[in-house]
Amino acid sequence: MNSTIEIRWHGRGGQGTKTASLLLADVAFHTGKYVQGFPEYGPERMGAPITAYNRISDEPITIHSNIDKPDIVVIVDETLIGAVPVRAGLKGRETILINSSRDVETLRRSLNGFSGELFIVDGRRISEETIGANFPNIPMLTAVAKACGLMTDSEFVEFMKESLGRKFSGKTQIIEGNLQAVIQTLEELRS
Amino acid sequence: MNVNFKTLMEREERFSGGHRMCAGCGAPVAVRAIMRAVDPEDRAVVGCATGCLEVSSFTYPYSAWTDSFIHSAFENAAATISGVEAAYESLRRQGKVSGARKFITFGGDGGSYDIGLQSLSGAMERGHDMLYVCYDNGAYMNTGIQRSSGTPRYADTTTSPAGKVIPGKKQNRKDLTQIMAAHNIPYAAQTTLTANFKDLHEKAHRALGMKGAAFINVLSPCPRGWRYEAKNLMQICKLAVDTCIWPMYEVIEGDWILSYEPKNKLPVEDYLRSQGRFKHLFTSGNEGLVESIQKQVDRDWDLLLKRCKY
Amino acid sequence: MKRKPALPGPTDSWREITPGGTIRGGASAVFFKTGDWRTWRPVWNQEACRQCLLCFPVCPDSSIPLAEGKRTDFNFNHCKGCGICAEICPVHAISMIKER
Amino acid sequence: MNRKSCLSGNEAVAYAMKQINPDVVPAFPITPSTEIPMKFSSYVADGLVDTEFVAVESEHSAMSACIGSQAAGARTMSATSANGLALMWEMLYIASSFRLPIILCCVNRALSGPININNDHGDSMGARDAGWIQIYSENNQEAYDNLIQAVRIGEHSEVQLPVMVCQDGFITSHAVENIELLDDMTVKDFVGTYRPVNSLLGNESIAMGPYESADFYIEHKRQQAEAIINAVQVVAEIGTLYAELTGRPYGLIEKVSMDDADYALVVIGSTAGTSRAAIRILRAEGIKVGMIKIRVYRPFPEAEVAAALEGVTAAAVLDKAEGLSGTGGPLYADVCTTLHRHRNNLFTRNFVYGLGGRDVKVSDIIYVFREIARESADPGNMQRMIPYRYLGVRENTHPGEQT
Repeated sequence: MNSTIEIRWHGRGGQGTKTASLLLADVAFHTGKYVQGFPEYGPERMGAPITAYNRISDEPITIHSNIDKPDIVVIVDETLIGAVPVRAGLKGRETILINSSRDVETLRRSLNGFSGELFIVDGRRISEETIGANFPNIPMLTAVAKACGLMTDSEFVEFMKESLGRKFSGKTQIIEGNLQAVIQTLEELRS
Repeated sequence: MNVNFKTLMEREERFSGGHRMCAGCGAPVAVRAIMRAVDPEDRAVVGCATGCLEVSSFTYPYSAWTDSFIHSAFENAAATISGVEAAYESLRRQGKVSGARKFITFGGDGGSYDIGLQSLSGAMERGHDMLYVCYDNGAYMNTGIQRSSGTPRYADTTTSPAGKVIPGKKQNRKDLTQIMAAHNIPYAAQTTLTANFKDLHEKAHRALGMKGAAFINVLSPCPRGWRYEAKNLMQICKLAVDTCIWPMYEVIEGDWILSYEPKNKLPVEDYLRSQGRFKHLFTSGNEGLVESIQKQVDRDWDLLLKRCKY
Repeated sequence: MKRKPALPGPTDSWREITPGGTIRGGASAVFFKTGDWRTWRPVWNQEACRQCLLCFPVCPDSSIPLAEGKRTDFNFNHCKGCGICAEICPVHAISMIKER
Repeated sequence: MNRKSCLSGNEAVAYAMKQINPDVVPAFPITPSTEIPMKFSSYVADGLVDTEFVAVESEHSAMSACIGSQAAGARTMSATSANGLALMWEMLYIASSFRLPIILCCVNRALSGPININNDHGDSMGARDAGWIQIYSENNQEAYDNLIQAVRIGEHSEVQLPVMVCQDGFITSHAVENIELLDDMTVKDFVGTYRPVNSLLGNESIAMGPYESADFYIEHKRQQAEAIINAVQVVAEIGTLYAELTGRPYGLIEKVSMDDADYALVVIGSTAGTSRAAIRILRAEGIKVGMIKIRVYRPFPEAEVAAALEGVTAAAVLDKAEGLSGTGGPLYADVCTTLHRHRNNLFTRNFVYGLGGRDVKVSDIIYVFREIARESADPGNMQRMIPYRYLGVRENTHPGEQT
């Protein structure tokens, strides 16, 4: 069963966290994996904290329950640290991906000295620069897909071009903007 | 009775913060204004139909209501509170309960125009001493913006989507306020949020002061469902009134009285362009829809003017 | 501010929580914080403010407290940063800034 | 040709509805089933189906409109959950007594009070006596497959009964998973065209919904009972046909690792998937555990359950509904009746679990297996009547863990 990657997303209603987890399932599905993408639901209000989950595996996934020992935690809104137990179930070997413009030390401190791998993506800046709005889900999706090693960078860009084309057919401006967000995120992650 | 604006604002808050309505929702603004019309010395018992307001204002163990509150189901807010009012009548008669109570129950447009219409009609016809307030946000917002009979024509909702063949909701909006007036209840009125809240306050206070059944319909914009920027709440209400899409009037003991006539009546287009749910009306292939809305609004407005003996 | 009563919590056993889900004591929601929903934050310019109180009733979250008939700073426990007050203030004494 | 995809339970069911292309869909929104009429109404708005979509003003009217429509010879479908199903309750009985094969997607959600939007089986279990065939789905693939089969089952001449296809609200309805979809023509041919026994619009006028004195009422109920008994055979037949078409076998129940099982779990819905993982872990430890997943709950597959439980030492019956009989959940009652009638005195324990969306983990299922193994080992317990228990409820306060 260890071939399964379990991911937990933390965001707020209206930020596209649920959409990002469903997009990740789509990406993994297209690489031939078995996938699950599901939100933890309560009456979701714009701004209220929400949690979403993914399981990605080489074998069929039958488990239908929330994930409490994730391999990867994605924090789409850093103001959730302290408000919601984002580190629950982590033992320090896992990976945390956080949408933030702050530096590694400050973030590790705010995460009570989390010792695992910490990837920082300035999703707000990237999305504002590329699609002109603070909608960090495409940069975060890109970072998680990379962390899961689903595809090479170029394969992922190609896949996103095709999937964005399907989703926003005819709206080239949105497609170009989001594609630019993907490319910029990949570049910043490499450095 | 015109208590001035500032003294009114100092009344003890009867609908607290800490509820979970979306940021910028119109409904809690309407609810605060209605509850502010309950005189300080009176105690209220509040009912609510299932919906955004209910699930957000009473999530265990947090209630945003300072007064007693009861929610039971979706289709029966009026029936539930009529039971509370009946108990009060009986227990007061037997001397087991004393002191005045105001019975107020809230419902969204879904809970009032559609699933709750039968129990609302029943409670109004039986003449229970209560005020029913519909916070009309134009669709089933709590379940994710599905069309109700209160949804404006051609509006894009998730069960009347603007599709390639059908441009949003096909039917005209049901006029619940006139249906309630036709119950010949002592008081029925239509209002919304205005800068000084004078219209809404006076209507709520008048309704609460009258014996018997009263109904007020309050347009309560929903930023999420109507797709406008939350900060523009009051501007959206103003546009609704100045385009005569949402006329403000009251029916007191059968007398129709217009509350507001815009100095210069704006075209409906100003209202429609302010919201994403009408965006498709301005795309090619849908020409003529705005015009048909304008015609309908003008016809309804003229009818109302006649009824108000203008 | 009312003293926080002992409200049932998500770790209480089934014997401790109130029967039927009935809650006593009126508006307990004051003790639930919704302030962290903000992505924008209102800033009240006390000097520019003319205390006309037009902002008071438009707040969906009852987050503009009054004291002796005068408005005071926002209650950031509940304010969700919707910006309605800033939009209607006749003297622009309220501005919106990005939450930190 | 079949197509692999990645859909949520609601999307899969809406897609199946599009392929079935029913004549009328009356629907009212209620979380978590709303996405089905939402998705379906976009098919209607884009002219992709011939369906007349009726956005009724309540679920009571949704089922009333379904009855009117099906009685007029139209293939009719709807979707609802929890309180919506409860508001239909009066009309469910009437639909089945009229022998109208209406197809209802029930996305299971807790019944109020208190009001809660998450999953449990209290709604469909509450309607278990309404005379509807009830088929439960473990995941989105089964929800899709069950819905397509339900049309054939309900409309079968020996049955002529409405069918409720259930899936777990949010857990499968809102979770995206891998799925294999049939092409439109295959579904169209499988369900065929609806040939109503009677129709209000037929050449010959008919009358439905009589008042019946004592002279006839009980005879009609006996007739209705015959239909639900026939359904046991018909569901199995349609399952075999569907297996030939898709390679996915469907029966009344599904047995997992039951051949040599000492300890068995009897379970319905998405938790069966979580239980498969628990079974793999315990089997690796050499403990002979297995599972009986009830796919068809009404009619209750008594013979299959009795046969499956032969030779088992102890069984845990998981109820995701609290029947409030004071003696255990509804599934437990049916299992005990079956065991009694087949004179099988094996040790049983009933766990009420997962109410109102309380999460159920692999570790919880492992705990259940170890619990019945431990308790059935003590001969004293074999005779003693052990009350039903709750799984995963806070028995005592944990002040420390105040989050």
